[in-house]
Amino acid sequence: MLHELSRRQFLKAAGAGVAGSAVAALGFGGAEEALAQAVRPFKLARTTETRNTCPYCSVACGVIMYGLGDKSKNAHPAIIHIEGDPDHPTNRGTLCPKGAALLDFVHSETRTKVPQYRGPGEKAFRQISWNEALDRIARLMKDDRDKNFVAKNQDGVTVNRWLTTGFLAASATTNETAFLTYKVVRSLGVLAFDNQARV
Amino acid sequence: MGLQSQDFARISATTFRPPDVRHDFEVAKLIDVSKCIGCKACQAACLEWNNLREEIGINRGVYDNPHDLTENTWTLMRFTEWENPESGNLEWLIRKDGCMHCADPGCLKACPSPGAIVQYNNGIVDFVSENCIGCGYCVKGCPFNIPRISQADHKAYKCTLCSDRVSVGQAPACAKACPTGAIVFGTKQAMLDHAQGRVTDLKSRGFKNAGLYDPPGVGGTHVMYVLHHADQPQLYAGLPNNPRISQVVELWKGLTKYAGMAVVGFAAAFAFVHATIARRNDVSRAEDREAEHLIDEEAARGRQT
Amino acid sequence: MAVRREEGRTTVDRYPGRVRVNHWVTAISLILLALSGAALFHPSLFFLSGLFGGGSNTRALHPWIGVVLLASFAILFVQMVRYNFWTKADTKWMSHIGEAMSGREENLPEVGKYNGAQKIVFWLMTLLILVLFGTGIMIWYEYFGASFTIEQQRVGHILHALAAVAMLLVVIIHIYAGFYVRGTISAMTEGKVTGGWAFRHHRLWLRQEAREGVIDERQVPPRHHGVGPAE
Amino acid sequence: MTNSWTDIKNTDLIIVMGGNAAEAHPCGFKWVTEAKAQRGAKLIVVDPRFTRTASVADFYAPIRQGTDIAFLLGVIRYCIENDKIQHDYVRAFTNAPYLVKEGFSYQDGLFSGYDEAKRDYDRSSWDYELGPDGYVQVDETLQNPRCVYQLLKQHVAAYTPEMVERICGTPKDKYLAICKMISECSARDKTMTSMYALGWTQHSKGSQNIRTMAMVQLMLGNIGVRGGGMNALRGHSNIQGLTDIGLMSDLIPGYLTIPKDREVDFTTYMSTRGFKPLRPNQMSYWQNYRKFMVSFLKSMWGPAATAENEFAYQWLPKLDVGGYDLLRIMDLMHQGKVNGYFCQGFNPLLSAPNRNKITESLSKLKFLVVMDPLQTETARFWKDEGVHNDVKPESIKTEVFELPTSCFAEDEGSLVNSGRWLQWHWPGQEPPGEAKADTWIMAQLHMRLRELYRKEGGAFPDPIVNLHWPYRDPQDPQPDEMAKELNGYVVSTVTDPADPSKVLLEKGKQVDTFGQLRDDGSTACGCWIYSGSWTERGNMMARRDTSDPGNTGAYSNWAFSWPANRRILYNRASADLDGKAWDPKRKLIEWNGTAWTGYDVPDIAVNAKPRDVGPFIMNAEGSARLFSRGLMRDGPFPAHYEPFESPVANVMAPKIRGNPAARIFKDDLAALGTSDKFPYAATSYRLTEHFHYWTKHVWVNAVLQPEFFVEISEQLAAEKNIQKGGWVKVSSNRGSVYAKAVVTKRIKPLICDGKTVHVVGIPLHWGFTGAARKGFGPNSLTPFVGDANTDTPEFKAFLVNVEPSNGPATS
Repeated sequence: MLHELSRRQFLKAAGAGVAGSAVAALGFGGAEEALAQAVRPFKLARTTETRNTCPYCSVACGVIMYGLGDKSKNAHPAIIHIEGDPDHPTNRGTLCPKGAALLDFVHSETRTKVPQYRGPGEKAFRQISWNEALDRIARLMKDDRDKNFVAKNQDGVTVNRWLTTGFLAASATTNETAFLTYKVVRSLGVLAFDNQARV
Repeated sequence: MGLQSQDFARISATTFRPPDVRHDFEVAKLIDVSKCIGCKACQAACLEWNNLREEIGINRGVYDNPHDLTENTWTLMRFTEWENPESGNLEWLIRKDGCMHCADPGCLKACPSPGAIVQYNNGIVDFVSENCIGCGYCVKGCPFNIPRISQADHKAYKCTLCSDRVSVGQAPACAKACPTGAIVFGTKQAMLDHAQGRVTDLKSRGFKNAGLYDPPGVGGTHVMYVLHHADQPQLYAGLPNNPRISQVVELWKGLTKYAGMAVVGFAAAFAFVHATIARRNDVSRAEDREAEHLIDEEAARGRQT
Repeated sequence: MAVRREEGRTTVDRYPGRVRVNHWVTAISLILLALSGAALFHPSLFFLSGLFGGGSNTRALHPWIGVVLLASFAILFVQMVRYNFWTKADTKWMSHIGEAMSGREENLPEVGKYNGAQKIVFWLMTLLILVLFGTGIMIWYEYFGASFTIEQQRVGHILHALAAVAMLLVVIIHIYAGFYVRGTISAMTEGKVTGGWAFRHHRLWLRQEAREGVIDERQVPPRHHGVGPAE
Repeated sequence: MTNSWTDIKNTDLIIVMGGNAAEAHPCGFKWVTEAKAQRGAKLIVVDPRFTRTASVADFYAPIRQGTDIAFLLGVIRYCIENDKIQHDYVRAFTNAPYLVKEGFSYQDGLFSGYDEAKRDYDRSSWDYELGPDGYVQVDETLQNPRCVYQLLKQHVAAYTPEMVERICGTPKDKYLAICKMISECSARDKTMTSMYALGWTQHSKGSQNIRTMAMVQLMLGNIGVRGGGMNALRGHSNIQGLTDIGLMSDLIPGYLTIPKDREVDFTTYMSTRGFKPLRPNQMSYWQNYRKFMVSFLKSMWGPAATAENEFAYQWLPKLDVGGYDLLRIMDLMHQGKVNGYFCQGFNPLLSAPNRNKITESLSKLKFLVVMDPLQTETARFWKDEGVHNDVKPESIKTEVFELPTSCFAEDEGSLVNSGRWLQWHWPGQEPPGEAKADTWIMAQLHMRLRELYRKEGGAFPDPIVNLHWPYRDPQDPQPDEMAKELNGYVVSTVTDPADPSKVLLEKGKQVDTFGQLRDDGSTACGCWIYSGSWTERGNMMARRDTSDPGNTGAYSNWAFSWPANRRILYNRASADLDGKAWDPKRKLIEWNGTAWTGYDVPDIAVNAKPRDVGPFIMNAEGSARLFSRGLMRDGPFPAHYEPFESPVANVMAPKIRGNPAARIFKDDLAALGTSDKFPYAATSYRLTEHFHYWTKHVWVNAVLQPEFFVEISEQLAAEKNIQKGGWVKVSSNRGSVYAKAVVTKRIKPLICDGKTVHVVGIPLHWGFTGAARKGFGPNSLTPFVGDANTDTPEFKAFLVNVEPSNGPATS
């Protein structure tokens, strides 16, 4: 119907009723393509929505992450778009320039993807396995702790502290991560413990 | 999903106007410059939503980045530091630049390719890449210097007012993102009403020339500004005072087009008529013979000299 | 260049091959430019872009054809300019243009290689091609979009359009004249015209050519003396 | 924040000072524009630069960085002079009427008890006059010369508008206009809110900056009310949470504190922490300290924590110094006293002051472990990046591990925003490559260490091998498990002593509130202030009810707000002495004759009679402190001190450099610069296009602000012949950087004490990894000195020199 309409209209305008078929053969076809193709399809149809919180500042805006796949077994999810959560009382769907670009954080080319190791004096990182890394770190920690642990101070008071290894905690990890970190770090007697609150 | 011609108010380079039977709500985006903090969330949201990525530039001693609109940057914050001579205060005027979606779009008027530029009944002016031939006429048609031609695919690009989002009932990405609500989106009427409230508030805060920017020269726009100094729009990084489609373009796309066709047609017709009525201009036997004589004479003369 | 006596007819050389080639290159370019230009000029003619493989190709090709035109016409110009300087006779001839157009040339002054009207066409084409090329550059967005202000480009567009229309008129006159004046076309196809044609339309020129000498190409020459190769 | 982001819409006046809310917190700043639109509120911005916040302000005034205390003490003076204080509030809810001990004094910029050698005070004289009944003596008339009010009046007398202009460079007329606007908020039906951030904390007297504004707010009666409060805009998404959970040298979750050496046993430890009311029948959370502490120890060591072993009190390390904060640990590292270091999502090479010192320090480590979703500079501190990281890898012996972690989009759990809301989030995809959650990494380390100590033994294995590890999969604990631990649960059934058949708390159940916690080991709780976040009713942090009765902006059923889902702290103070709202239009809670009712959870007992209990129940006084007793290291009242690096001398006490009680290490004192060599007053800050050192890894943000720059005034540019967009070299006594020059009208030279002071703005955000152009951070220049109370580095006021340059390539 649409096809007919525009074609007829055009031919009238071109004032060449008979030549119509020839004209078509010559490749005319603008108008109806315009009608058919005008609007870019809405890219979020049927993506999976996941609620999250912006990891940047402490306004903690609600975001919705739109992911490929419908969570079916064989569909590997990947986030294709992130937008403000309109239900969130604080941001009400809005986002700042950082939040609006979160997608590029998630898929940043300079994200860490494999454990890497750099030995004394070496000029570059090299990939190592998780087990190598963790075994080595645990060994370094234990050796240092066993060597430098202070059970009692000079007055003979039990102080149970380990000062030669320190731990800087994150500013964007979850409370749950933070608590597990706290347990593990404090159980070792670490006092050189700090977070990013000040900077 | 195809649209029907009833969904269009205008289609470029077609000699018919679509039947004006459907009446969608006219939509509009209102940019309240007095609320804008220039955070560029709109720029980020635009790049992200439209899957565009601009190249990473350099700092040129200003906050404007990128430095101009491009085929990938469809909206841009333009920063102006202005010392108000009356109050003596510094004012940082920050304007979100981009397509104004004119009611009477110069780009569409200038476009030679059928259906490359369309205006939907809701007022959005959209570029349709598959019909765009990359001639750059729209650039000359636009009173706001908005369209940009990609050197990669030779197509024209600009803000679509997120026609894809609007078509499913969502606000444009920039409007949704705007943290301070400086960008709002709705029906044109709702935006006009909202603007009135803002202007009143601004006047109460001492901006006696606060007002709405909805230039009549282009039949009004579907992207409007609230300005604290509506009497001097050019303060805001050269926002045109009274924009209208260039006279030259009007002439080129108006009179010239039709006159040209007429003149050429007339010439052809004249030739045809002349051919039928004028006496044949042919060489007669007599002239052939006279020619022979003349040749002999002249040849002879040639030999004597 | 020479007058030739052939079996049953006499001909006069008018255009050598190299000129004819240039002419036709120019002519074809002009036609292609007219078609592609028209496609971009008016929506109802946009379908012509189909001839060039669609709008984008039309947009891309049109300016390049223009370059070809300029080149070929430039050569043509060099080849023809010396016959196209204006003379008193031309003015006189032009004053009788009406008779010429109604086919009565008895009272017209004898004409050299070109008559006034032809010279005017020549100079008009030269002028218009220059204008078209100049404005064409201004609106060749792909390469010169950045070199001119938008306002300049707008002016460029309208001048280009006007010049194009004018050019079309000149071309129409030129072509029509070629058909209306019988025996003309052969000048650009075979390169020669009949003696009668030359006598009727360009007598002065015929005289000059004849003085140069006459080549007899007939098998059996007549007893008539005084025929020899032109020196 | 004492209030919440959404509460800002209830205010009449917003003052943004010591922060730049519009740029650093745009979506929170939305509520400022709401207040302007809905209530016709006004916005004041006081900042050395005309920021993007200033661009939408109703009133802007410049100030020299590091002089905020003088500015605000002047405001207090103005309010007292013009009788613009909320008398009832001040008399009833603050310690204004309390008498101060004889012996307390202040002169020449020093309070009584200063010891120059120790750079510290003997604070014994900074206290109240106690009566025979052990309670503070008060003078309700505020006339007694020894009462806090009179002492304060005397203390602020020197800060006249003329003096403020001399110190701050703020033009007198602008200053008085601001004083007037602020003072009008002393009316019962007018409130002001203060929004501040690191612009106040990153000074050698950061805590006092904030205290001073808190005092202003108390004088105006703006704490505890809707649209009022002291609102700290925390810089990171969960820095509030990490502080709550005590990931700091001296903290235990819920703001309990790590024992000191002198606290040899649990009893001694408790003796100084139990609550001793200073006013009759005052109540406080701290009455329950022992319950919180024991429950915490139970969550740490479970069954191994018993009454017999003091609930494993001795397994906690004890502090021999104030604390091992970032600066101290870096200094120890620099001395070669630290061997191992972990950075979990933290980039100290760019975040800690005096980068050269940080590089040297890290180079002395045996091993460095970096866990981060992004490739940080810290993990590459050994890498030769030319001018951007000029080191010799071969000479750096440190072993470095870079462990890839998941980011927000891939992990599950809760974050605490500035308004103390705990909000739960869910993962949307798998981590890229081999990246793992931090919880998995920490568990793996613990598992390995526990195994090693079980096998080999070693130094004091008990706290490690006995660490309570009740997780479904010990190798990979899940967020819901830790969340439940944090909330607290019943270890052993508790019955009513009166009637043992009546079960009060059933074994294994989640507690509903910290009120249920016990000090006998029958409950465990990771962080008492989070009690109520995951109860038997489920995960309260995941609630998404957007209803807001009374349109107060409280959103009480959205997520969970600590403590006890309270949205506005000290909300008792929103009502007058008899429990009626100061401003009926802004009712929060009210006394209905038998109980407190309203839109928020009262912070005093629901049935505590109005005149009986003071609103500020975190304090032993029950009232707010205009005079902070011995609780601040650098004085019970704030006083103006210049930054350690200042273009002008302290006009009030010329002999004093910086904050006399601020800690500064010997070499760092030597590394300070002076205004003859480094004449310009520099400050550092964030830009709205970027977040800290993360978004330079984000393509879009790199596009929006691609390259490192500094901002200077047109006057300075002309003086030094610096071109807009040209290269400059900025140097301090500790290092130098190359930057593009943004020459702007938004920075104007200030006249301080008759001297022209040029301000140089230095944004952070650039480094040598990521998508943005390589650049530098201000920490290459900043001094290694911290705030007297929190050791927050002085990033906001230091001295530099600026010279035109050809840029890093050719220089």
